[in-house]
Amino acid sequence: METAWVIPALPFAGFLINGLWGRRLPKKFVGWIACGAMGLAFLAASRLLWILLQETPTGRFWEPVYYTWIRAGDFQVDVSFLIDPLSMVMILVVTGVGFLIHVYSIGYMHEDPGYPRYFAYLNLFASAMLLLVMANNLLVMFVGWEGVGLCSYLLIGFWYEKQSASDAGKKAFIVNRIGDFGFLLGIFLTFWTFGSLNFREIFEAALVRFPTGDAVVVGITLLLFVGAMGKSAQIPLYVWLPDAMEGPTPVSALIHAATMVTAGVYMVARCSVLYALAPFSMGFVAMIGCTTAVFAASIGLVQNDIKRVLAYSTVSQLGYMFLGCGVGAFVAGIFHLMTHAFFKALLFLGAGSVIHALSGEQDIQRMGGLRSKLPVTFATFVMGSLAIAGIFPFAGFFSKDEILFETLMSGHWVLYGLALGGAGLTAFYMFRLVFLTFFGESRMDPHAAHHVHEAPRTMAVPLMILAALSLTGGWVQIPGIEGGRVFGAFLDPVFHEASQLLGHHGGATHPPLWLEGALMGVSVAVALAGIFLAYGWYMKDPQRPVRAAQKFARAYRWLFHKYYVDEFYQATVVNPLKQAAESTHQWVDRRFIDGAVDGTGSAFRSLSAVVRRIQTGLVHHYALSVLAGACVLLLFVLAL
Amino acid sequence: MESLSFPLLSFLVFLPLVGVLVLLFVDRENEAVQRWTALTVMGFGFVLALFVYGGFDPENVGFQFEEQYAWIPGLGISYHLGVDGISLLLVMLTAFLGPICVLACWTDIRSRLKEFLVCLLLLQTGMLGVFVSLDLVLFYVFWEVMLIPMALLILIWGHPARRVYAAVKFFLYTMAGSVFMLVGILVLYFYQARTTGTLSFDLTNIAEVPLPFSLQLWLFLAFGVAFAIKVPMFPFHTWLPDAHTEAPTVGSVVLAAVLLKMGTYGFLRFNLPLFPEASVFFMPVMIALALVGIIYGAFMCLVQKDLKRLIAFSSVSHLGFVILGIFSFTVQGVQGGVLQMINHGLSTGALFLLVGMLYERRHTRMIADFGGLSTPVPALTTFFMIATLASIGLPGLNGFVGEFLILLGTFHVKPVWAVLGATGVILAAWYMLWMVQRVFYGRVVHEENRGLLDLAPREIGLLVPVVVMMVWIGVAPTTFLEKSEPAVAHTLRRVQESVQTAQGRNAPWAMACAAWDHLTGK
Amino acid sequence: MSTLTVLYECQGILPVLILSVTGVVILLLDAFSPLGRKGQLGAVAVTGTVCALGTLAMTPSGAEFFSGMVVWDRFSVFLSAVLMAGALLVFLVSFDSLRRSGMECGEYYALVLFATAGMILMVQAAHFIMLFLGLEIFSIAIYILVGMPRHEKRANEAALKYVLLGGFASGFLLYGLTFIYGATGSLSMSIMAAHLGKAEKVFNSYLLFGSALVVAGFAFKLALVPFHLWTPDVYEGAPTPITAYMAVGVKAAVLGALVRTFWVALPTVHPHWSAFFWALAAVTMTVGNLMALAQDSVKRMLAFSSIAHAGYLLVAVVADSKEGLTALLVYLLAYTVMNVGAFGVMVAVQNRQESGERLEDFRGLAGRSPFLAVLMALFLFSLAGIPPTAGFVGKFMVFSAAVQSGYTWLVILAVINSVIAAYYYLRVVIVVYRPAEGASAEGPADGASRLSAGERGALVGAGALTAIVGIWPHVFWDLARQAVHVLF
Amino acid sequence: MAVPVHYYLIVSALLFGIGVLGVLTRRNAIVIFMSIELMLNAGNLSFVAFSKALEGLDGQLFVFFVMVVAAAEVTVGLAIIVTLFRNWKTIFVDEVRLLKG
Repeated sequence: METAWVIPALPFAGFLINGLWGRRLPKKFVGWIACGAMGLAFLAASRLLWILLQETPTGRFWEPVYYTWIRAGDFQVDVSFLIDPLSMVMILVVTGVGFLIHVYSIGYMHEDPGYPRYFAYLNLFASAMLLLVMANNLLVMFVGWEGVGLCSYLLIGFWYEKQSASDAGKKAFIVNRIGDFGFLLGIFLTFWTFGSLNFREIFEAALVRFPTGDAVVVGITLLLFVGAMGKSAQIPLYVWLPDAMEGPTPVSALIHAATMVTAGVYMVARCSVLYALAPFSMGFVAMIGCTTAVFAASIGLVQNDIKRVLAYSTVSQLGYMFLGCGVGAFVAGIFHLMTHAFFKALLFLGAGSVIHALSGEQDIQRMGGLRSKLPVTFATFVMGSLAIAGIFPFAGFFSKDEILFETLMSGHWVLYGLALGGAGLTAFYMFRLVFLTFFGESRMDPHAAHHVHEAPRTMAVPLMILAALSLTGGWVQIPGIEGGRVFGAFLDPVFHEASQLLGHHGGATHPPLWLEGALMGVSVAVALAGIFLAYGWYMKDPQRPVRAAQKFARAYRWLFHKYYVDEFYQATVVNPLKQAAESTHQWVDRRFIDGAVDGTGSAFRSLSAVVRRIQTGLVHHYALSVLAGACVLLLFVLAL
Repeated sequence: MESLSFPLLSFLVFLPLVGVLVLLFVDRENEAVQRWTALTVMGFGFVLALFVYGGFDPENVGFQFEEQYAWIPGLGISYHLGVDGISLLLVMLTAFLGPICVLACWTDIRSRLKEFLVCLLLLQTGMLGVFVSLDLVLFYVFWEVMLIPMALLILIWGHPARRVYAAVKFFLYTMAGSVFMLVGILVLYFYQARTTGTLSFDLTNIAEVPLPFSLQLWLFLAFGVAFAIKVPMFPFHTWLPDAHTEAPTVGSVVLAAVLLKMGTYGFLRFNLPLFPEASVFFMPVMIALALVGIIYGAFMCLVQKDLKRLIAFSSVSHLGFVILGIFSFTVQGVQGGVLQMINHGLSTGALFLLVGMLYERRHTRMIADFGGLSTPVPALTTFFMIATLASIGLPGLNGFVGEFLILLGTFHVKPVWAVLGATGVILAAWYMLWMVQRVFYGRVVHEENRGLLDLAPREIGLLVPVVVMMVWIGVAPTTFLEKSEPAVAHTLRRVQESVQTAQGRNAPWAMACAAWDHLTGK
Repeated sequence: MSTLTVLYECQGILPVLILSVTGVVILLLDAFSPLGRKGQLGAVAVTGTVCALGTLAMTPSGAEFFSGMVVWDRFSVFLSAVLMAGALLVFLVSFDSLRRSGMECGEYYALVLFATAGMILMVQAAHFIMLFLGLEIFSIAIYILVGMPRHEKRANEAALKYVLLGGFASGFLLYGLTFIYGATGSLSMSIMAAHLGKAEKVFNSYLLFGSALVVAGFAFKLALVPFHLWTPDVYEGAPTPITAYMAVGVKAAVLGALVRTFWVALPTVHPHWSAFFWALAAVTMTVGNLMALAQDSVKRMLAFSSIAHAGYLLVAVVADSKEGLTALLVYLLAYTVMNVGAFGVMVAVQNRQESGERLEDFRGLAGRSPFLAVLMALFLFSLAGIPPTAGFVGKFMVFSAAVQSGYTWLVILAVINSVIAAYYYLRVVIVVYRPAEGASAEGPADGASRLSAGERGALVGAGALTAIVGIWPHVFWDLARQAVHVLF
Repeated sequence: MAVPVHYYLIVSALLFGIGVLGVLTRRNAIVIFMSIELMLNAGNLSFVAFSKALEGLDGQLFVFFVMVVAAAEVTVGLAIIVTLFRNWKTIFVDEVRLLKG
């Protein structure tokens, strides 16, 4: 247990080796180091899981402390980790999915000149994410938080020749920074209220000192949630995620689908006690989650870039996770996080192999009929789509359904309705993607078409593994049957205090079985309806979407341009700031201050020019001045 | 405080002068000998500084390595040196950057190398002297001595375009400020002489004399003007961009890394302990100016076309943070301020070194002339990236620790100040990354950039120690924080006590008490 | 009076005697030595001055000689030392410039010696007759020296202006003395002081009227503002070494006399005057600095800067305390050294190029001779009052004395003035260190070798003194303190 | 019956005034010199007056020195005027204004 530091250290070592000597090592070796680091980290994580499972459920947490990081006055922060079921789940997801994506990247990035630099950044990301997840106090988490922000900046802007890539990287970092600004303020407020940043100490002090709904706790939770909104791309601060697709696809899979974006959900789950103490924040989180889900899903309907569709679907699914946490079902939120990591990574990698096959083509309108050419990719992609749509045996069904169920049970009727609609939209746009990409006649330009090839083995195997996980991932949490909630049981001790505060004691009292069954039926029906609708629109009558686009032209344009949110931000925030900077520079710095400074200089100069004229050179005048001086003296004397 | 038989501090301060004397006898032609003498002198100075660092005992709050000899006994002026928690780190920074600066100008300076090195060594003496002198007049002498070499550096080796204007502006601006400080010193000296009868410019004696509130206000302003110009704080900052842009690489490194710290050091060494009530009285004003400095500096960076001017304005923003920390009157805030002084020295010093290297290759400072440099010069890009990340305060590097502590301390006093200060963090990310993007990323547009050669081993050897220090402070800041903690806590306790005792004394005091109650009430 | 008492009496005016005798000897030698070999006359003058300086080493008895005419106390020793040091530096500086401008004649050295003797007499004067005599001796000597280069139109004009206005001012001074004599009944300072001490306010209107006119006379000689108009023209017209000598020597002598008259002779009067001196100092500093800003000839700029320094000296007089007068003496010493140094560098530059007065002539000096450039920078920064130099120590002491006596606002004005002064001194340094456009920055580095022995001696001596007074001022401070002790 | 002192003083004041006016108004250098002599002699007169009033000899002693000084000054002054005339061809003071500004 003491050697927990190995887990983040391994990828960091990988980063150092590849970073410093990457260019001098043979390509194959670089790949092995990176994947080896992740693999070993995964093994270490599973060994840790095995030790954790030996412990009694309530005793399953360790807090190894390594050294004091900052000490100033009574403020003290130590570098220490917290290993408990919640962080265990996250570590396994990060290292597991991370390892698969590393293996996949070997194939995908093979020809890229920046190969070692890519793997160095990927390993650095993994270690930063692990640091975030395993942190025992808010500040170490913040270090990981900004570390992953940096890696996403480096990786989005990996192909730095592309202007759009470096712009997207900069945008991602700055929007994240805005979120971190809120997170930082949250940290300050936490410290000055509880005197410490350690999770356990904060929660114990909070339970004792604050009644539910206390203003300070609401403040802290909202500020922390601002950080989560920035990192997990929720409503106001989601704009950076779609642009983040400029980075290589495995990066989008790892960072912008499976791990980094879920950091916000993990943080909310980790601070479940605080959120439970602040019902207003819980409501706020749920509301933001739900609106983001529906909002992003609606944009996803009309996007034509394969990765953009998946990006908006990620934003939407994250909305669902926050909805889960917001209604108090932290277990459901984390469960959906895990399953989403599996099938979204699968979908992105599938998209990656499609792009790889079509040598860079990303627009689905110029694809079609790839079913026969890329059988493995097609099969795994469909399984992923079924999972995300929430069709019965797949993981998505169990996790999304539990969130919907918990939302209904906690009395949020409206949110349940919206979420259900969102699920339908999800099914629709996913299968629109599937049909346009894999079915129908191929719209590919002939040049790209003839050398389409199936993904090589290093890319296909991870796809298959992920497909298997998407299928079986949900079976750890089967509602209704006895002992079905394996995953729930594992996580319950972490959210014990939170669920007690929220009144319902962790799903122990089962609502009548028929209600649960009925709700499951409803959600599957909605999903199937979405699929058939998509089938109807894109398979049977390909012209129908074009007609619909003309009929609802305005609505289509708004959706296609992402409700003009980017332009709105540009107009209301970015440009005015630049303009203000330019004018202050001209006016305040140049004219006002510099003017004043140079002004005094030239004032003295002109004054001296005036005074200089007294020096006429005539003796008379000099004698006169001597006399004048003497007279002044005499007057002075008389005045005495 | 044991006074060593071996006058370590005097050696440390006057070693560069020995270097100057040696240089005078080296004939003008063989520049190699001149460079090596300067390097060895600076290197040896750093070793001496390490001795001081090693022998320094943080627990003992008073001044250490003290040396006191009569200089002008008639007027009570003594040659009194000493170092304590606050000045130790700054002395180390100056000594650390000495050899690096000499190395940096190895190939850069062509004409009149001997005078250049003499100016650099004189500057080093002046700076070290300022940080270790405990006698007001001695402090003033070192403060002014450092003015001439810096002005000459800008004047003779600066960029031909506006170097005269920049040198004159720098010289007069700083002198105008420090001249008011001289009047302040004299008034303080004679008030102390009248009340206690003893004639002494010694800091320790003067600190014991409680000053009336009105006198404290005037003296705070007199000293404050000199330090505010040096920091530079908002309205007095216009000399900085000109001085930085026109100075030669090494000049701007020294100017940014050490000279600016004299202002903040002055506030911490003189204004807080000597005029506590006035400091608390002026707290809102100083905090407001600091915040304006932070945001205004960041705004200016957004529109700069010249790389060096951009970094210069970023210094205005960073030092606004330091002032924010110092005037938060919380241990965290002041500790953060002290550490941020060192961090800014390292990160901005590194940035200026790198810009100097770029200038050596391309002979231009305009951002538009660069573009896509990441392909021809990857090593330079990585170092530049690290320095940028350190300066925008990425956790894990040094910038974050300082800024975090400052904002933490300020939040305790008044959250809205911390919120405004924290916006500086966002703006910093914006203008720095935008600059990095325009310079390093994108396609190579100008033909000249394609053939640039990457960093030479000398240059890498120059930058590695700075990066190592950045990571060390980022990962393990306590090694440095605990050195200055007792001294900072002691100063703040003194301020608190004298504010407490003063509360009953005179009427116009109500405002300051309100500020203080608010402070301690939370 | 037996020869013994005469010998005893002469002990009081030994330096004056030595200087005058040297002067006469030089005149005689000049008459007999052929044209070519005038060089040693300078050497004789230098040796004479050095011997006179030597005599100062004997501790002064503080007694009055020649029945109260002359007093030989520490105060006069200090000031004589300053005067002779100034004269010595001027001699060393003027060796080459005389040869270059063809004024190679004995009278020059003799007149400077006589002028110095006159100044020492004035400083020693314990009797107003002696004061007036000393004043006239050195004034007339300097009238001639200013007009020495007969064929130069500017020198003639300068000499004319100086003679006319000098005489005019002496008239005022004399007229003032008559009234003081009338009011106090005697011309000997000690008797006057005794008389004023016990007599109640008799004839005080005469006394004040007389002292006003005396102040006017002194103000003219010190070139304080309303009376300063002659200074720039005369300084510019005169040959540079003489300008240096005038700027330095006259101030020291007249200030010595002023201090004696107002602290020894009329103790009750001078408190009334501090308000007026306050105004005079303020106006002198400000106008002096402002005028200097607009000059493009370095010589004229230094003339105005010497007016400004007169203002700073007056601040010390305003301080009206023991510390004030000590500061005055130290400042005089510092001012003498750095001013003659600055003019010395100008002379050295003039010897190298055909003209050395305009700012342009100094362009790129650092390239041609870095040694001169460094010295010029040292002297100018010292004049500006930047620390570790004598100028700073002088200013610091003057300002601290003024603040001690409560004239904080005057100090603030003085401090702002020194910032303005820093600008035009810096302007010269900038020109010196800016490479001349076109000319290669790396000119022939001649170092000190091409400077003649005299020049090198003077400049290095002045530079060393500037640095020494700057770094170890305590020695000079003690001397000045004891000197002033005598007056109180 | 001795003439009261202030009569002499008035005469010397008048003399002094005339001397000053002469210096201010006249353009010829030599005439200015004469006016300066006038001022000095006014001083002498008042010295003698005071010396008689106070029965002290100091004043009269001073007069001799003043005369000597005046003489010396005149000789030097005239020498300078001669050299000036040789170069400038004029001794009118208002034409001699090469040095100014």
